[in-house]
Amino acid sequence: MLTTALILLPLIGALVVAVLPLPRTTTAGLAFLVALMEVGLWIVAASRFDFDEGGLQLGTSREWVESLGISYSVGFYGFSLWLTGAAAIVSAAAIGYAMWVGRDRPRAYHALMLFLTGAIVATFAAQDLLLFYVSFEAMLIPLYILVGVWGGARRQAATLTFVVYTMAGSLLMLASVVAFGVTQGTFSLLESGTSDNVWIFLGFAVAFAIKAPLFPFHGWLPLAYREAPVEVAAVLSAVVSKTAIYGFLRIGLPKFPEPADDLSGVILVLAAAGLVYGSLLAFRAPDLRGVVAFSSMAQMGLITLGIFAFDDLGLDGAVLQSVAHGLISASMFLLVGMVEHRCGTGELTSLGGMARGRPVLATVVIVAGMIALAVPGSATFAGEFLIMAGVYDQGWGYSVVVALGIVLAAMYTLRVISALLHVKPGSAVRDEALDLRPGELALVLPLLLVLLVLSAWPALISQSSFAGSGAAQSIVEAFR
Amino acid sequence: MSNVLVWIIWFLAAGGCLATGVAVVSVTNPFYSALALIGNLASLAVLYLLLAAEFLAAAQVLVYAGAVMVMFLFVVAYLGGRADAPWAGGPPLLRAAAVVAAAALLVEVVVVVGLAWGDNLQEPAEVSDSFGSPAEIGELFVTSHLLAFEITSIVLLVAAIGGVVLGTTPEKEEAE
Amino acid sequence: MIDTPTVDWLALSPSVALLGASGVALLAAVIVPDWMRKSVAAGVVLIGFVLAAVLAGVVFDETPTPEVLLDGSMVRDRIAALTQVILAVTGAVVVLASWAERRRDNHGEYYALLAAAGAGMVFFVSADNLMTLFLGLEWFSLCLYILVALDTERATSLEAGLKYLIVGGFGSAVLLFGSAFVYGATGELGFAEIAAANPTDDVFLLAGLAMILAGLAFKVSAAPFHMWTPDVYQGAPTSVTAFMSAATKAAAMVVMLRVLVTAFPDQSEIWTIAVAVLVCISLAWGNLAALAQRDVKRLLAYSSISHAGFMLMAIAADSERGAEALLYYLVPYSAMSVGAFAVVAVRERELQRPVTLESLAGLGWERPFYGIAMWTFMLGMAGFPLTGGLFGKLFVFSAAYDSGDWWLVLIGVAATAVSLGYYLNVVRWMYMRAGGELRLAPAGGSPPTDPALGVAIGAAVLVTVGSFFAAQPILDAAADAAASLPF
Amino acid sequence: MDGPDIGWYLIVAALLFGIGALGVMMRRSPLIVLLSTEIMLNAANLTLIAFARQQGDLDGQIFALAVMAVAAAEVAIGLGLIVAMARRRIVLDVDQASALRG
Repeated sequence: MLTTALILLPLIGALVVAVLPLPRTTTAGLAFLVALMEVGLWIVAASRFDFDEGGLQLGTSREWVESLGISYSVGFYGFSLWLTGAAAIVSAAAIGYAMWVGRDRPRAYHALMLFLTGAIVATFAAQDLLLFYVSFEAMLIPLYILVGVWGGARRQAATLTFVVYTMAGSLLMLASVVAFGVTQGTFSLLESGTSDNVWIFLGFAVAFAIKAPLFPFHGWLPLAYREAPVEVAAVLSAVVSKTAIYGFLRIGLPKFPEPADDLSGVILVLAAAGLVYGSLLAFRAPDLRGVVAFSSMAQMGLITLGIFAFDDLGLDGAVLQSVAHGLISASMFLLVGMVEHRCGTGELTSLGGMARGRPVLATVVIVAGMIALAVPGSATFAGEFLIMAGVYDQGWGYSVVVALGIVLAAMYTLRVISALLHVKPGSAVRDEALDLRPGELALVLPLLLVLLVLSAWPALISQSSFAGSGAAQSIVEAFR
Repeated sequence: MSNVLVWIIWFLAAGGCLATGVAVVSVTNPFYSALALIGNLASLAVLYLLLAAEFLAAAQVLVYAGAVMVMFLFVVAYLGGRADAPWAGGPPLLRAAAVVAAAALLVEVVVVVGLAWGDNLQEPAEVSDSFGSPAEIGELFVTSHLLAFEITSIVLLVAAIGGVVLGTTPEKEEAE
Repeated sequence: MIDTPTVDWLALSPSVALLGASGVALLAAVIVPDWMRKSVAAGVVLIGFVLAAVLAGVVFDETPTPEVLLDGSMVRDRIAALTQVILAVTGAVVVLASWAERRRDNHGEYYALLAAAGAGMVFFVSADNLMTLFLGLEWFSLCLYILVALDTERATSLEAGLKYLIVGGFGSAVLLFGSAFVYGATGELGFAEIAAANPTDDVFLLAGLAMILAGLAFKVSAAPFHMWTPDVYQGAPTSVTAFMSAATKAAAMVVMLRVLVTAFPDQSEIWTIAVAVLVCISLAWGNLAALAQRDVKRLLAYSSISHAGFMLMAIAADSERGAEALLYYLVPYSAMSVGAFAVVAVRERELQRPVTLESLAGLGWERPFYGIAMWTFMLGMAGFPLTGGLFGKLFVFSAAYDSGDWWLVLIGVAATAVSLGYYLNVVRWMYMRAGGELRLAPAGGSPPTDPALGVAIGAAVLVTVGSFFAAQPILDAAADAAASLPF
Repeated sequence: MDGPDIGWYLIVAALLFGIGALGVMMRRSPLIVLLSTEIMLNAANLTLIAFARQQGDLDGQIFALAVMAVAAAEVAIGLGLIVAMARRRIVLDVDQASALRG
């Protein structure tokens, strides 16, 4: 029931926000309240969750379309609960940010944001292949409008490329869902067995690779991340991309052990290439959003390396890194938004010198930057280290690439920090551009605080994601 | 009736039927086209007679040549029987496609008939004298084909409504 | 002495109810004073459709096994009854949607013909021999020819009527010629008798099968027999287009399924391939041509061609599962298609001109309810979740995959991808272009309120979304219905 | 049976059907197109009656009779449309009849 409540709360909230003719600020406030309630509900769920026990918990299952073996079946594993938590927190921060900047047409906007949240949570909770597909697709409906209506100048091109890419993947996945479900006689992830059909696996893998996005399926990313409203970009890179990770962990590996193993070489190479390529692009990006966007792509490559390491360390690291990257990328995007709000641009050449007279902004940016570049002791460092160690067995070269990725991350993060805070004041930075307001701080600070807690205690996630399983083989088996 | 006589009648009827058919679709003036169709229908009626369908032959002459064609001629007269380009304009590709489609249809049908000839077209069933008589047809129409009969009347009723609705269309005012 | 046959009035009752309504509406056109003519006619026909739906439901309930009636003229079974329910409900919604249609005259005739067309379709799906099949087809087709041309003050309406009549006449002549061949090959007209006669590899039978298939393909507007569809859909009064796109297609699809399965089971290897070819052409042509359309009615016409492709995919599966999928598909499809045309009608009445994509600009913000409704229909047609469109596609794909046609699934997926191009384009115009940019303020101030149309669209949205959440009951009914065909 | 086999009748019917089909597809005047559809229907009728004779079964004749009535109905509506278009001063040309292009 708790899982269903987690899914339904934002959806009902969306309906209420859309229907009630409230004034602007009240509408936004109501949406923010619902988002906060979602976080609270998640905390309740986490407190009821027995992390030592492992396996599926808080599950509910009801028949939906019996004749085809489709059911409404939801529940959480350790790792999916953590991903859900990140989603709830990031959504709350994003909705809070939207409230703070006062988006136009607030009823539509906030209803869509809440709907998006509900769809994301449903994706993480889905234990039925069709339900997974439904929620995976449902995310696209609000995103299409959110980017297309509230986005930047080239929003239409952005939505078009975004939708073309993701739908191409989703439809391949639909073919795979049909093929898998019909051959298995059920769509339930709990009841179905494994398949050794490489083509069906490929359908899923491509869909996830596009959603993540992994190299070379990232064509939609630069435009979408640049043109989306900044808090939507935050949700996109922080949590929507993680649904692909969930897909790999819940469907890709457990249902297709053989094809996944056969193709792991290709995927690892692509992931490594994506890590390096994304980092380089981030280093060369001319604007703040570009840096965050491409670093996000690099991080997704890194996480994929962890998944396809096929061992404890890699998988634990992948989940930890997913959560940590979700939080850090959301805070970075929100900070970018706050800077853009002040200066009207995110071009690095016209920014600079913002540290002077703006101590809070400088501190927050530096803290976030430190976590992003994975200084030893941070949660991201723990995640990256686990992945690096985990992937070693697949070939030492991958570990080297991960290390290279860390170095590159340091380079592009430091470049941004110096371009933004130091150097001489940029042309777009006027004196009226004030320091962070308390309202803004209240949005970013919780994200950073959670990250600091995770930095101090990364085992909170890494030890509890796949409880009760020793090696990769047993993780794969645990889902059967 | 002697065999030869039947053949001669058949040849006349079939030839007339095809010739008038060609005339219907090829002459420029709709008036002559409609007249050709009357000839077509009449020769078809002869063929029906040869096939022991007396009632249908009668109906053909009455319904078609009598009612339908009169309707046609009225309309043609009303419209003034303007001449019309014999064959369609339009893109040559489309025209070629139409000819090819019609030719394919024809060839298919002729081949089918040819193929079937040897199998089962040689010996028609023996029929009694009352085969095709008004009485037998009438009886079937109120027993096993009652529904067909009813639907036919509904269809005619619908056509009547349609005629009224469309026929009462107001003339376009010159000012428009 | 002639034995009068016994008539099963219950089986005929949905048709009779609609015919009765049609007759009363026609009388109303003559007797009732001018000012209340429209309300009387519309009210009576609405009641007729609702009554027909209820009666069809009763027939469904009371007919666990098929019964052949009137010497094989028609059959009383669940697949017919279920389709009749869909048709009658569609008709009722169309009556609501056409309430505020601006028409100078002919209100009584309009509703009478609508009911008569409904009666024809309702009968058509229970036809059990080639003669009643042909007659049923002509019955509703003739009504539709007139309905299409009924806006006599618009040149396009008359032209569309004539075009439909000519192409429809051609199609039914082909169907008739095919029927004659099948009759020649077997000596039978009844579907079951044709199957029982089973002259193996008879060329007449195969030629007849091909021509019957082609004739029905005209009616379901499957490519390459679709050439009339865009023009007729565009030219017809919008509410008539809504009725045709939903009801004609549903009736003709079900009949095609019935004919192929009951009369030609031994030729299934041949006709499954033929139908699969129709699927491919319809999906390719419908979707690609839709991409190029600016006029929304034409766009929806091409979209309906591509949907015909999806439905035919269920027929090509030649299995009980396929039949279930087809019957399920019809439910959300009818709702979405009627709903989408109803929204077009709203805009048309506001602007007093044909609706192009440009004239949809800003609709989503100006009229939130209609905007969200259209959004739902477009997403549903594209097969997005939270609409029955997704399950429709899923079931069809499952049936095709189950029958080993995995390549059809891939073609269907590719077609869906292409279709997003135009469905999302509609959404884009509604939400992402401000109306002010194009200076298309509604003609004559604020638009008239139209509660009947609102109810119609609301019902369509409800069915579209409801068939997603409550898929199982519909699928159960579809399974019961499919069981009445001899697979 | 005296005279020609049923096959000969079928050949005539097939040729007639083809002629009618060609007329529908190639002609522009709606009147002539309408006449051509009549030819197609009559060809089908001839086939039905020929087969009825072949089978010694009256169903085919009944069918043909019903078709006659339907054809008459179709003609009535078609002519009604043509007259209505003429009254509205619409050019009578099925190919050019078109605001409906694009």
